[in-house]
Amino acid sequence: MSKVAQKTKHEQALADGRTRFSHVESWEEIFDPEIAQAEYLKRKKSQIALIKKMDKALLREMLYQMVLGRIFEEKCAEVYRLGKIGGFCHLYIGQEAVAVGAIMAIDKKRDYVIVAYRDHVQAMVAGIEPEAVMAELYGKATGCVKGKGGSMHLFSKEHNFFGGHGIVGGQIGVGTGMAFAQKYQGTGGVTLCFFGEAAVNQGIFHESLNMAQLWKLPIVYICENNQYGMGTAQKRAMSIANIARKADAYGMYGEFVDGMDVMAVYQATSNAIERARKESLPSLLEVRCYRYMGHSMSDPGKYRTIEEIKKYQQRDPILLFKDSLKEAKVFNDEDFAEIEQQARKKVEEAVEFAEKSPLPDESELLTDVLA
Amino acid sequence: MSKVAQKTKHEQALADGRTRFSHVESWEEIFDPEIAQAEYLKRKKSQIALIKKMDKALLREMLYQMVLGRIFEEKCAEVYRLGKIGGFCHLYIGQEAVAVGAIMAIDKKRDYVIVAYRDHVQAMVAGIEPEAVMAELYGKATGCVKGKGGSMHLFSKEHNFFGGHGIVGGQIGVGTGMAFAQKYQGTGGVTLCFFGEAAVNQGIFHESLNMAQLWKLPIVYICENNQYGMGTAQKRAMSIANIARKADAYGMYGEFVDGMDVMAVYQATSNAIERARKESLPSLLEVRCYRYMGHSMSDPGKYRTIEEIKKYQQRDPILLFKDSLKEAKVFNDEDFAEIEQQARKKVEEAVEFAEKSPLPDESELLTDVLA
Amino acid sequence: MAEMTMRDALNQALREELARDERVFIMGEEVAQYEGAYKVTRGLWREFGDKRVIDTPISELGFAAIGVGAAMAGLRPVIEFMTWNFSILAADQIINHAAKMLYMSGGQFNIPIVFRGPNGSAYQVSSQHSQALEAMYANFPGLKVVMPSTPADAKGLLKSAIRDDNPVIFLEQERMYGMKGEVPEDEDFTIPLGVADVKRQGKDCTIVARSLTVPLALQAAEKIEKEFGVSCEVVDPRTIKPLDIETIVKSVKKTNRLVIVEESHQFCGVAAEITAQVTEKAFDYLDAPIKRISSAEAPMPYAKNLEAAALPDVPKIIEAVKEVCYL
Amino acid sequence: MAEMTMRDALNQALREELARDERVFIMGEEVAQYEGAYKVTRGLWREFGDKRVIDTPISELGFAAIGVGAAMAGLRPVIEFMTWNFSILAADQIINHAAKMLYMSGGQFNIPIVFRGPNGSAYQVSSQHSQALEAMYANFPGLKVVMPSTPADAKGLLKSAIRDDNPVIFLEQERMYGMKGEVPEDEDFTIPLGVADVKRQGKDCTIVARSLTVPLALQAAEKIEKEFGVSCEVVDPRTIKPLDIETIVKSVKKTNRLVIVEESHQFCGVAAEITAQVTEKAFDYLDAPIKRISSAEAPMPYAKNLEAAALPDVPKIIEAVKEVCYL
Ligand SMILES: Cc1ncc(C[n+]2csc(CCOP(=O)(O)OP(=O)(O)O)c2C)c(N)n1
Ligand SMILES: Cc1ncc(C[n+]2csc(CCOP(=O)(O)OP(=O)(O)O)c2C)c(N)n1
Ligand SMILES: [Mg+2]
Ligand SMILES: [Mg+2]
Repeated sequence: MSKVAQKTKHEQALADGRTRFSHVESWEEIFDPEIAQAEYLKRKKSQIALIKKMDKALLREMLYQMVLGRIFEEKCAEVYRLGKIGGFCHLYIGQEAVAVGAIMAIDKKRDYVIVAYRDHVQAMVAGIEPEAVMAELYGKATGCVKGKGGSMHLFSKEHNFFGGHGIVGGQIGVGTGMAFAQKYQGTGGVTLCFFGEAAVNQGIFHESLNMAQLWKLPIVYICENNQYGMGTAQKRAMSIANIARKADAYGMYGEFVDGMDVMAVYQATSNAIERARKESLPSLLEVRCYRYMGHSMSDPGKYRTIEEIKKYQQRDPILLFKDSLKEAKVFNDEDFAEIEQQARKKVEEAVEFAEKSPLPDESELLTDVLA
Repeated sequence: MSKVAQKTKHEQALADGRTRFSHVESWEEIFDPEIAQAEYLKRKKSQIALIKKMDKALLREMLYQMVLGRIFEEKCAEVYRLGKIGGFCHLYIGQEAVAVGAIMAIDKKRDYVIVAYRDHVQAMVAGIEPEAVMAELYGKATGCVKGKGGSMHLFSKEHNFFGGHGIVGGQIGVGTGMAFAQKYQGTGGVTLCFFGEAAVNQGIFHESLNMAQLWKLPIVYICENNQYGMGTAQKRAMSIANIARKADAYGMYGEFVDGMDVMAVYQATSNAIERARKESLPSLLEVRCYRYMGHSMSDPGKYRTIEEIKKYQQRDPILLFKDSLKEAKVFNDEDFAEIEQQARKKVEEAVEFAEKSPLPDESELLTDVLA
Repeated sequence: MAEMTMRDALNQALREELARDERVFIMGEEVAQYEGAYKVTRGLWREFGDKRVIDTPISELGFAAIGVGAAMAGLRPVIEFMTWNFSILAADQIINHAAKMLYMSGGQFNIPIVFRGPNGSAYQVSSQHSQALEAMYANFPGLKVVMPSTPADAKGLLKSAIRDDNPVIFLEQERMYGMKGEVPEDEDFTIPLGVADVKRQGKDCTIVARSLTVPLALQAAEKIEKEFGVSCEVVDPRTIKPLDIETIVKSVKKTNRLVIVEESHQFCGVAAEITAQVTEKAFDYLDAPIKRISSAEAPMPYAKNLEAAALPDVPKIIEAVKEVCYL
Repeated sequence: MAEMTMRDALNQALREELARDERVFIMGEEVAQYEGAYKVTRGLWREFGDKRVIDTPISELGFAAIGVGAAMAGLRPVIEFMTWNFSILAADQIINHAAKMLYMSGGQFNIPIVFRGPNGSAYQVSSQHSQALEAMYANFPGLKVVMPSTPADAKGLLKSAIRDDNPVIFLEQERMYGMKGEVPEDEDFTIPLGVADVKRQGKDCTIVARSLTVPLALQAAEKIEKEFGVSCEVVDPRTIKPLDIETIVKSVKKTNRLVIVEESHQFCGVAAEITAQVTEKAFDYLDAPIKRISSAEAPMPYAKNLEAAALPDVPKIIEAVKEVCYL
């Protein structure tokens, strides 16, 4: 196949706005130097079209949350190396468009969010203060779960944030139960349930999607396909390339989404939420993205090359979004600087708060075991 | 849709020899009186075509095994009611074409079979003597597993019969491991792995099929879709109707097979075995059938009507096969009587053997716990 | 009071709690239209409908998870396992999720859920259908474990379990579903979790039994009294966790002898735990080593005679009492 | 002999057994190309290739089942769980399938399989990643359970486990992977399953410890000897099941006092079982109640100070010894 043909195929997928099943078997092809630039421009064009329909304050908040997430996570890496954070620490850098695009689409009063262990950014976008997140990572009494959960187990009942779960795939079933409750109670609420592409191979994915479709539950399954489960590339663990296609085995709506494009994620999630809210129907979104850092802080990342990472960074979701916003004349460089400044300040405050906070009292060891 | 249109659709499916994904959402439609007879004739026609290509001895063995299975199971029901058999006892009556069509297609020297708890007929077709099966059901020392397993746990290493398993879905994973070993050892062997349609909703189905396709394991997954899992009709438990379609979620070959037609099962299994043996590729066969008896001996079967059962009995696999054999002039009524006589005698011998056999010695309680 | 089977007592508890609290629902395999594999949910689907009484696919892990998620979101699920053997498929949701959620969320998300169904042996259902799992679940903090032995206890304890704000492992026994007893019909009748019941007063030897072994212990106690003039006290903890060790210790301090009977496997079992706690708390009161009777160290065999040999029975209990009484 | 870490000792055992027996293969998440999440399988994929060292999808139940099926068909799988916490998803295959297969097939299909990986706490990995599961698995007949505490034991026991014809639960400890010790390099070096090891001779008090608590018990014993002149014997059962109770009882008959230290939860734990067996077999030799030190009755907290408080440590052991010695 000629490169031109490939390009057309991908263009076609983009032109559809979404591809029900992706036509790209892998993203490799779009990094072909001849294609990459054109692809980036296309993406930007489609972003700009959407941006023009949106409220400026919301756009600012989206960008702010993405930048905040990025800076927060960079700080995590820094203080982790100083021994301030213990245990496993899974960073989200590179994937910000997914959490922000998806969670900004919900109705925070009645919709629920549940995620895996790579949860700092989702927690903050859902509304948990960066201070409470950082204090949790420090294992302090002022953390959002009193220092008991740590990085992998952030929760906030107040913000309808249902955690922070460490068993790969476990939250797919729990999230399905949350949507079950929303339907049962008639709240009109919807659940966003996040998981990685490697979690799709767990049995609970299969059991949950079947029941969600069978019982028509208001849930949006968001598979963040960052293409690796620890050191295992998707193709070494899954017998097909396009996860959205698995929706078909349940008669469920499935969609492939570009996870480097915050507007695409926002739009696809909004549509899926509407489907859930109005028709009480579940959806499976495969959101293709990439993590820049190791799986966790202890991962040297030998299973991929720096070149590969760099390629993806050329499509960086923050970079792309900024370019689009600028071209759409919504924000200028000064605005960007201000937003970054604001985020940096917030992160500094979070660290200071965490540093100054006390450790949990030892009596806490035996509280919260039973209600 | 007019009945004629439906008829054409189903005819088309039949004309294909097999339907990759079934065009019939349910079998209900073929029981429309106007369609049933025509459908039966079609089926017979296709059977006859296949019969003509087959060895007469093999055809006789197929019919004998089906009749033996039927009579054996009827006897089980009888002696169960007398309290001779304890625990759960799941009968196979109505499904004989599946076990016989599939297991007669294997190479008994190197191929493996693994099944669930509804296992008497598969065990016998695989080669375990009816005496050893009946003695096992009686809980006697001469049973094929020394009285330790009972109805649900028949095994025979000698006959490559890997059991007899009571956890719904468990044997799907174990069978996948058997095929893994066959490939590892390079035996050229293939595993037939049987399970019910309700087992498809277990997570292990999903995990196993993914790995089987990923690693190209020589296995034939035979889903015996008898349309009920205990009292639950498939449509109340599964969000789609056509199970063969689920193969697509793994990039696996999937096929819908008429399980009332022993020749269709034989042919589809033979093809799948060839695919496994030559290309080391797995297949998923959805074999649609029907059980005439309750789920187990304790099931009053209130979840369906006698009319429904009767409808299926009009397509009885033994009846159909006999009709075809007769029409193909392979056997006549006398032959049938002789075969039935032979089977009856065998079953009587099995009961006598079981009755006369001793209980296991009490010391057996603590043997076979560890090797 | 009315005489009824344990099955009906459980059914009544479920019906009353469904009627009392809209947040309660029942979910499991065959619980609705089939009315339960063992008919514990008889009539409930007809009375409460599809919303409250729900048949599931055979997806133990998945529907246990749905229960956990629904509990986080404010409902009070009752999840039936057709038998507890199948719960092992769902153990990750019970142990890693339900039991830890309150703790790891820093006290924010409690999980008011009941997992219930028959536990232990039935009649010749063989290795994969006969396990007693109380020890496995009792090992994990964050779970309560309940095992009733009479219809009245079954009703009162199940109602308490459903009203409890924690995950409760509620272990019934198939062989006991048909056993009859007097049951209070008062809708407010509950039995608190964590309180043992002295099922028979005695002074010479304590027998701690639970679930199916309680009637066996009572029969054994009668025979021992008649034959040897030895008076046995039968203590039924009813709740394995939290364990009412005080009542057991009190009894042992009186009788100075202890036999523990259980249907589960012995190694790391509940009898081991009770033995350990009693030796810690009443070491100086014991006049003989504590004796445990458990099921055989083997998977459950199918053959009737082997199955009987595997399980505790009245003669084995009598032997044990004789042994600790040095008779 | 060579000095090496426990990680390297395990790695050597695996390498030797892979080389020795073509039927042995290793399967699990990240065991091949990544060389193991904790590098226990370092170098093995490069040496033995795709066929023998196999990366799996995250499908614990599924690949455990593949192990069981492969074992039935004549292979000798070593299945790594990245941590034992995740094994709970596979518990059905371990408990309902591997453990029962030989029995329910009437002795025809034994399952020569090793399930291995790190068990218990690591460093602040919180509730869902810190469980010690020996008690859960030891409850079920048909399984062997092994817990090494030194590099030499780790190597010798793992080799025996791989050569054993039964399913073996092999529990390592992440905090111990870096601990060093002398290890025989002889390829025929094995340590039989079911034989305890007296890690320190003593006469006043027996401490039974396993895995991570063995080094803690040894440290405590040194301090106690120095500070109080009390001589502790440290017994490491090494194999939890079958349990070498004779060696423990022999020690208790000498010292008349027993402290058991474990990292797992206490209720229905291994310490409870040892307590029960010792009181059954050496009741008259005990001069004080047996004392158990286990981890706190709570899921594992994240915060460093809480995690430390939850776990057994040297001061807690010293306290316990003082208590049973009435110091
Ligand atoms: C049941 C279970 N198995 C294994 C692990 C170890 N583990 C943690 S994260 C991970 C990879 C998950 O990858 P993916 O689902 O793609 O999410 P990502 O980390 O890429 O966000 C693994 C194997 C676990 N936590 N839980
Ligand atoms: C894990 C598990 N859950 C539930 C059961 C109880 N049970 C036994 S058979 C069965 C129905 C299975 O139906 P299907 O797979 O369609 O097979 P069929 O009985 O129709 O042959 C159920 C629910 C079980 N044995 N194992
Ligand atoms: Mg991933
Ligand atoms: Mg069925």
